[in-house]
Amino acid sequence: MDNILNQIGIENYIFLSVILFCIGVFGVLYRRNAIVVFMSIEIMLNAVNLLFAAFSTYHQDAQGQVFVFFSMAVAAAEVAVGLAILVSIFRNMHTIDVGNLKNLKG
Amino acid sequence: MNTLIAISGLGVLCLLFEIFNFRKAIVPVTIIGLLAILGLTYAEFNAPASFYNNMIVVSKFSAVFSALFIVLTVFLIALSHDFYEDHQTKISDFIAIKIFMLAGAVAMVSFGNLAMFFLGIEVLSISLYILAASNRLNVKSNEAGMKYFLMGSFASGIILFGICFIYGAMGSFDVAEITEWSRSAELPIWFPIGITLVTIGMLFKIAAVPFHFWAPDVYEGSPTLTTTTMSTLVKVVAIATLYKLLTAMNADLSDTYINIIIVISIASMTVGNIMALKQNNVKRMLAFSGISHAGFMLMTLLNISNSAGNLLYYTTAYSLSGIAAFAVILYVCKNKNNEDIANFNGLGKNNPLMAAVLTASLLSMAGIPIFAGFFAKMFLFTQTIEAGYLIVVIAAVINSIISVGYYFKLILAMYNKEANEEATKTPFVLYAVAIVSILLNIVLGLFPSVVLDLLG
Amino acid sequence: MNTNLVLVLLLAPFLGFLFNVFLGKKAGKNIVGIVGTLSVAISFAVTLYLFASAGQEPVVLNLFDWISVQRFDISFGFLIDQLSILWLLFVTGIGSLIHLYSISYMHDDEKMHSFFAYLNLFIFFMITLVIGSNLLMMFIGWEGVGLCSYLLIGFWYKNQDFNDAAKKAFIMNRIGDLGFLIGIFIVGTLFNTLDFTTLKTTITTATDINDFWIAAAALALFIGACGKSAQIPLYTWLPDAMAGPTPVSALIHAATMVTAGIFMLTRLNFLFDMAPSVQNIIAIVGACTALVAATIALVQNDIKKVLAYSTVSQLGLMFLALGLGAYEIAVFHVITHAFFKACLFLGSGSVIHGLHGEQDMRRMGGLKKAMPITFITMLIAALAISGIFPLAGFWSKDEILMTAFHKNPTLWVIGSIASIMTAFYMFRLIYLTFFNSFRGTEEQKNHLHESPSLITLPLIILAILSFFGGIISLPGHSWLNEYLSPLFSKASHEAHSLGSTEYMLMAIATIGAIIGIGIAYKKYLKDNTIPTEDAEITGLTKVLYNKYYVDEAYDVIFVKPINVLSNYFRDSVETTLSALVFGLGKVTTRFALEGKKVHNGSVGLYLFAFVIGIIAILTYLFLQQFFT
Amino acid sequence: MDVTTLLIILLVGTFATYFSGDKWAPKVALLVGITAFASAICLLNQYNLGNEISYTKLWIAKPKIYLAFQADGLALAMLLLTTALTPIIIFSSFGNTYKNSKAFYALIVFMSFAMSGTFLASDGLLYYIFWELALIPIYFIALIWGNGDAEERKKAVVKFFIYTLAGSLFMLIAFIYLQTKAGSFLISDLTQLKLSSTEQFWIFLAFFLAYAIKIPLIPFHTWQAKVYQKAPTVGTMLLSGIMLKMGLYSVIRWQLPIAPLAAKEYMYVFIGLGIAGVIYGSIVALRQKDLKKLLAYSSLAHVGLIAAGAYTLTLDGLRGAVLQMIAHGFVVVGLFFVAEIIYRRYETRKIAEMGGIRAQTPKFTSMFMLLVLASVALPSTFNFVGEFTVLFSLSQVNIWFAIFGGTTIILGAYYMLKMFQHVMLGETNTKLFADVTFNEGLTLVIIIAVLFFFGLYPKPIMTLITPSLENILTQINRFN
Repeated sequence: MDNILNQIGIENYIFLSVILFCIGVFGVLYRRNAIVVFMSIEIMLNAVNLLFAAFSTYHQDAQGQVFVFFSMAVAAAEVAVGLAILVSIFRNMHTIDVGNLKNLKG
Repeated sequence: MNTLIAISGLGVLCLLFEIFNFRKAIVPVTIIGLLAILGLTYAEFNAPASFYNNMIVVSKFSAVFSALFIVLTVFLIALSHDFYEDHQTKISDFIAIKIFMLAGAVAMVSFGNLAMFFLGIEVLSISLYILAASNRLNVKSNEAGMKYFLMGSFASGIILFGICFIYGAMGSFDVAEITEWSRSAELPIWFPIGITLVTIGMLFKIAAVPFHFWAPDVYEGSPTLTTTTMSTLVKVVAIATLYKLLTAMNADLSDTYINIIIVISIASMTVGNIMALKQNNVKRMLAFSGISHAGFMLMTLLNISNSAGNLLYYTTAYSLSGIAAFAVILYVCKNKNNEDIANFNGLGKNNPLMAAVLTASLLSMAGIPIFAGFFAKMFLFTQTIEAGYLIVVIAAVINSIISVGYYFKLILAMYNKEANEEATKTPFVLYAVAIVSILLNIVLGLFPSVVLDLLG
Repeated sequence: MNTNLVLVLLLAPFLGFLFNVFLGKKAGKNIVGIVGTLSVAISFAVTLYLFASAGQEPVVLNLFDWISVQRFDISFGFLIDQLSILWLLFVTGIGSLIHLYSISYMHDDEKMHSFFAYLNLFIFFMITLVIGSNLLMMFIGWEGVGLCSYLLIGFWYKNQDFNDAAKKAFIMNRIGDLGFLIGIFIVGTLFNTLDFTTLKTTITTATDINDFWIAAAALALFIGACGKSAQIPLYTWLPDAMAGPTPVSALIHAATMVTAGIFMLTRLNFLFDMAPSVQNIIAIVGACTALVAATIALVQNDIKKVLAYSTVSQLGLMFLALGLGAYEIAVFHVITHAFFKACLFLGSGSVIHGLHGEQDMRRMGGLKKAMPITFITMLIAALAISGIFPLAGFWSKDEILMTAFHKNPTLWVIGSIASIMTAFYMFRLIYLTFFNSFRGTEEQKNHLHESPSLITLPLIILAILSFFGGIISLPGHSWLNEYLSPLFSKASHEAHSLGSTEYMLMAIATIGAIIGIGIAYKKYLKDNTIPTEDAEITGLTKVLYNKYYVDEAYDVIFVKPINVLSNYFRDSVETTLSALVFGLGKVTTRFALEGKKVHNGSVGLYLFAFVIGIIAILTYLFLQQFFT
Repeated sequence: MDVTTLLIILLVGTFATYFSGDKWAPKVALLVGITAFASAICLLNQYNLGNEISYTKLWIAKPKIYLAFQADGLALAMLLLTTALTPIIIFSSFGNTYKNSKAFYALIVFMSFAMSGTFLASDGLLYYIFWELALIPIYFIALIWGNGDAEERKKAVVKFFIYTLAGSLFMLIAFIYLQTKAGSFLISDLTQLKLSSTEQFWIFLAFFLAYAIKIPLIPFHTWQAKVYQKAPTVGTMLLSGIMLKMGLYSVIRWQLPIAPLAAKEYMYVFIGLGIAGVIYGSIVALRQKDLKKLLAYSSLAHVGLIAAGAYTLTLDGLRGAVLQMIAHGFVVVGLFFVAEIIYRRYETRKIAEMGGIRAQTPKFTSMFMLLVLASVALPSTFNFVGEFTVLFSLSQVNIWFAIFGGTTIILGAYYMLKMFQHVMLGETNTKLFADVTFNEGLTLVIIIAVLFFFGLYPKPIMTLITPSLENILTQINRFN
């Protein structure tokens, strides 16, 4: 069956998502604003989701796409918790700068 | 399977209790429930099976470890009674979360499908994020939660990526199929990458060097009970899962893998022990000691085909002594704002029994006979030498020598320093948990075969 | 003869010891004295009986197996033969006399009971030494007497100098004892036995004997003898040992213990005959000791020191005889020396007693009127030791010199010089002590008196003995030689037929002695010169007076270095070693401190490390993929 | 009677002591000690009747670990030493009062339990477990009831613990390695092994590390003096009297038979080390200011000689070593007790602050003197028997060893007499010194009696140990 995948080729999908993932990683590494970090993590996850979709088409198999739903749900839950924590941090420290989290060290 | 369902049900029940205002009854009921579930696991132990087209696969391995998790949870729940006594309103939530976490843990060791594995790990982690940050008004707790969350979700990303690659290589999430194919065909390069990424994710969870940085901070910042959970239950879950994962994915690890594991294991021991030497905060110290123990546990992977029993024994010994130690720490650091070693001064006089328990558990961690910790190490060394990795054993031995240094710092504080205030009365539960767990530990030491033979 | 008899002989003094230790204080001084003396007297009686009844054949009594080593068992046994009986005779005999003497001499000391206890113990160990049936039994006695001498030298323990002297004696003896032990080891290894009788047969019959090891054994044993019998280089303890009460000096440090070395060599004569090289060494050492000690004795002013050095030099003569293989002559001199030297010491003791503890001859003089008996007896003894015809000393010393002349003229010369000096310093002593006017304090002068009979009686007996003692071995027909002949492997060299040379030698010796006495007479009686005070002593005299500075030398060569080393070890090495161990700990903690800086709490860094980890692992994977 | 009975008695005794409360603990402990001694005598009796005294039962299936105890002559000798000294040591402490004494005495009894186990165990791992167990009580005894500044004491004790533990962990590795070869830890299997000489070398070294630290041999002795000084005298007695014999015993029982090739090849090195220890220890002892430290170094010297004897691999050497172990065990306990007696009266261990005691205490003086004489190995004391045999065996190997080792009789006399002179003699001390009490006297008399009896009649012990030592020798020589 000739779908868009054959024309582009799976490798490109992989490269794309790897690149996206790396962007996400770098975001996490270099941004200090918590919100932005969250977003970067989301980018990482979504990169993976994209790849899942691609693979599932490649394999002609629905599991991958199902898995994407799982991961999206999980990610949502995660972020919910994360934001909650962030709120309490903001209440206590009046900042959302990850760089300021240095009470625990040594 | 029933175990998993029952546990989740129990979790829901806890939440309902709050609504119907049975707050008082919640702890005992949960414990009873868990004990009942323990019975279920015993039933499953004898009847391996798989459910929902291999989403869940119950094996001896999974059953035994689930049992261990449940036991640990029982202790944790018992401890939580007076830990949360000053904010009773939330107790049901906390307990429910713990139960759900347990569910996640069970899912992790009895997964038959990577989806289940991923869900389990996430359930566990998310509950932990909450628990870590549960002390809302305490900055440290917040920070701990935040750090754990950031790094944890990062790790989840990595794991997910790994799973994705595996899927890409195999076109399936079913572990059984993957195992089959991984043996047979010429594999695409993605497969090992996938495995590696997943492994790394798990290494993060068991806090192995260099993915360990979160551990000390989070351990220190979180409420003590959460720290207890992390250092006992979670570590055990993670290493068990990793073990199961690797056995499932490619039973005989390639030398490349072995080398990586050797390096990481030695590194974890060394870093953990050396860093622990100069810690003043007991929780932080135990965090590092936990890292070094993670290194020890990793040694089981070197002889993966027949070290399940040893892994079980080691984890049991380690977590039991951990529970005992933390029970004492909970008692000592109750209504103190920090957990510095100074708090333990003169415990030997104020409360000899608790001091004795803590001493025993520390000796067990240090691997002094007759405590289970010693035999755990001994068996570990034996099978590692049999597998022919003498170097690792020597490194391990040198590490155990270093470790004595900081374990005894605590003992010295208890016996060699003068107390700085009067003894406070100990709640019965703490006594019970501490003593029971340490007794179990000693019994394990005297009759190792009991546990060892479960997974021959 | 039966076992019990020997046990009585052995245990009588021991029981005396026990009595004095446990009941002495309560029993009171007289009882203590009587019991102490009796217990020795009993042994003496038994000895006399043995002497009378004993046959030619040596008797061996094995009580039980003591120590076993792989090669042989060492039995706890006794050997009674001519030699041991002979030694027993004068040990117990003179022992009893000196006990008797001590009753009065020590009467004013509040620790009289322990004094007698120690003396008895000494006799006990001395007997063990003499009748031990093997080297190790002998060693028990050997160390035992050393112990007693330690206890008795340090008897007045409140004075740390005395204690030092005691310690010095014990340790110097120990040096010898190590030699003895080594000797025992070699002998045991060579012949698989330490038993005297067996040894004798083995050695005399053995065909293939490793000369080197025999010599080594002999030398080692001789070192042991040097320690006990105060020969060069281990003699310095004996003069210091004079710190002990005078009876002790008489009994232990003149008559009996110090002759143990000669006893041992005589016992093992068959061994030493196998090692002529060692015999030469012995002879030379003996001669040198005789001379050196004599020279030192020339200028000493402490009456006991003079006697001490004369003892050393006499012992030297005995070793000279041993070295020349003339064992029976050595034994002969041992006996005569025991008589007159004991007499001299007891006499000096009587003098000191009379002067209430004064030992410096410069504070004496003119005592011959005050204490006539003491004077007479000491005079006889002095004549005897100087070798004046026909006293005991003449015969024994003369025999030695004759043998020396026949074997090796140079040694003869040395010996003769030594004996001339002997004559000189002995009479120097006599003149300074008894002649001219009294030089002590008025207070002492008024209390001058002859000592009580308990003191004088032994003196008289000993004086008689030292007068007639010579008859037991006259040239021509020597009873002693016949009596001892069964002991010796080589046919004992017969007493010199009295030829012209012999007479000439005797003449020379006598003349020499007379010359010595003459000089003393001229210097100290006619010119009445009094030795100068320590401060003004100068030149050669000073060197001699300070004993050639040997003690100082030893101090610098041995004692100081060891102590310096000890300090060094204690302060430097020990600390360094423990620092090394601690160092390991220090290093690790250093790492820990560095590590704490790394865990600086910044999430960014943590994640960075995380990522680095991932990358590292992945790259490693890839490399493996490609290169394999 | 079974070999385990004795261990059970001691173990139960530990708890009995603890729960009998502070007031009764000492007496109970003493009772337990005496009972243990009695049962040891029973064992001895059975052994002499020719019964095999052993107990074997599978404990852990994989890896095979047995609960295996075996009492041959050698083990019995050491067992008797332990069980005889324990009551003596407990009794000697009656003059003092310890806070929380129930724990104190319980620990003592427990330690004697662990040490007896070490001597009896015939399964490598069991032996190792007891070996480690013995470490815990002494650690706490020294830490909690020790004397001197707490910080320094802590430093010394922790160093001691970690140091010894470090050594023994390498021994553990060696054992595990052997087990992977032999399939069990039983000594009977381990001594069957035909290991290559390189394997033997490494195993020998691993063992050596453990033992050299425990015994201690130079240069691994740095923990000793300080711990002896800081520990309460009872602890010091346990350490010097029994515990360091564990190391020497293990050399004879485990190290030599398991790795004889290495032992043969490097014999001279290890003998040399031992003898170096003799000389070094004696010389350091000369200038010690602290009585207990001086005794510590003296025992360093003595054990050096014992070790040298053991490494000669001759019957005489082994026999002498064992005899000397027992003799030294008694004499050193006696001497430390003397130090304690002085401390009770003068509250000092500084030799400089003593002196002039003799005039006031005839009994004490003579007992002390006798102990000093025993420790300088005067003939007719037990120590002489041991020392003579050891030195003789050394002379068999090489006469120079005997000569250098023999310097102990000179240097030993030097420092001991010097010590005695400065502690006891001299002008009468202004401070009053009461003569020994009945208890103290009894303790010392017992010790002295033992020393002199066996000094004159060592045959019983010799006949007891010789057969088992001959066995060990055959195992050692199985390679040629």
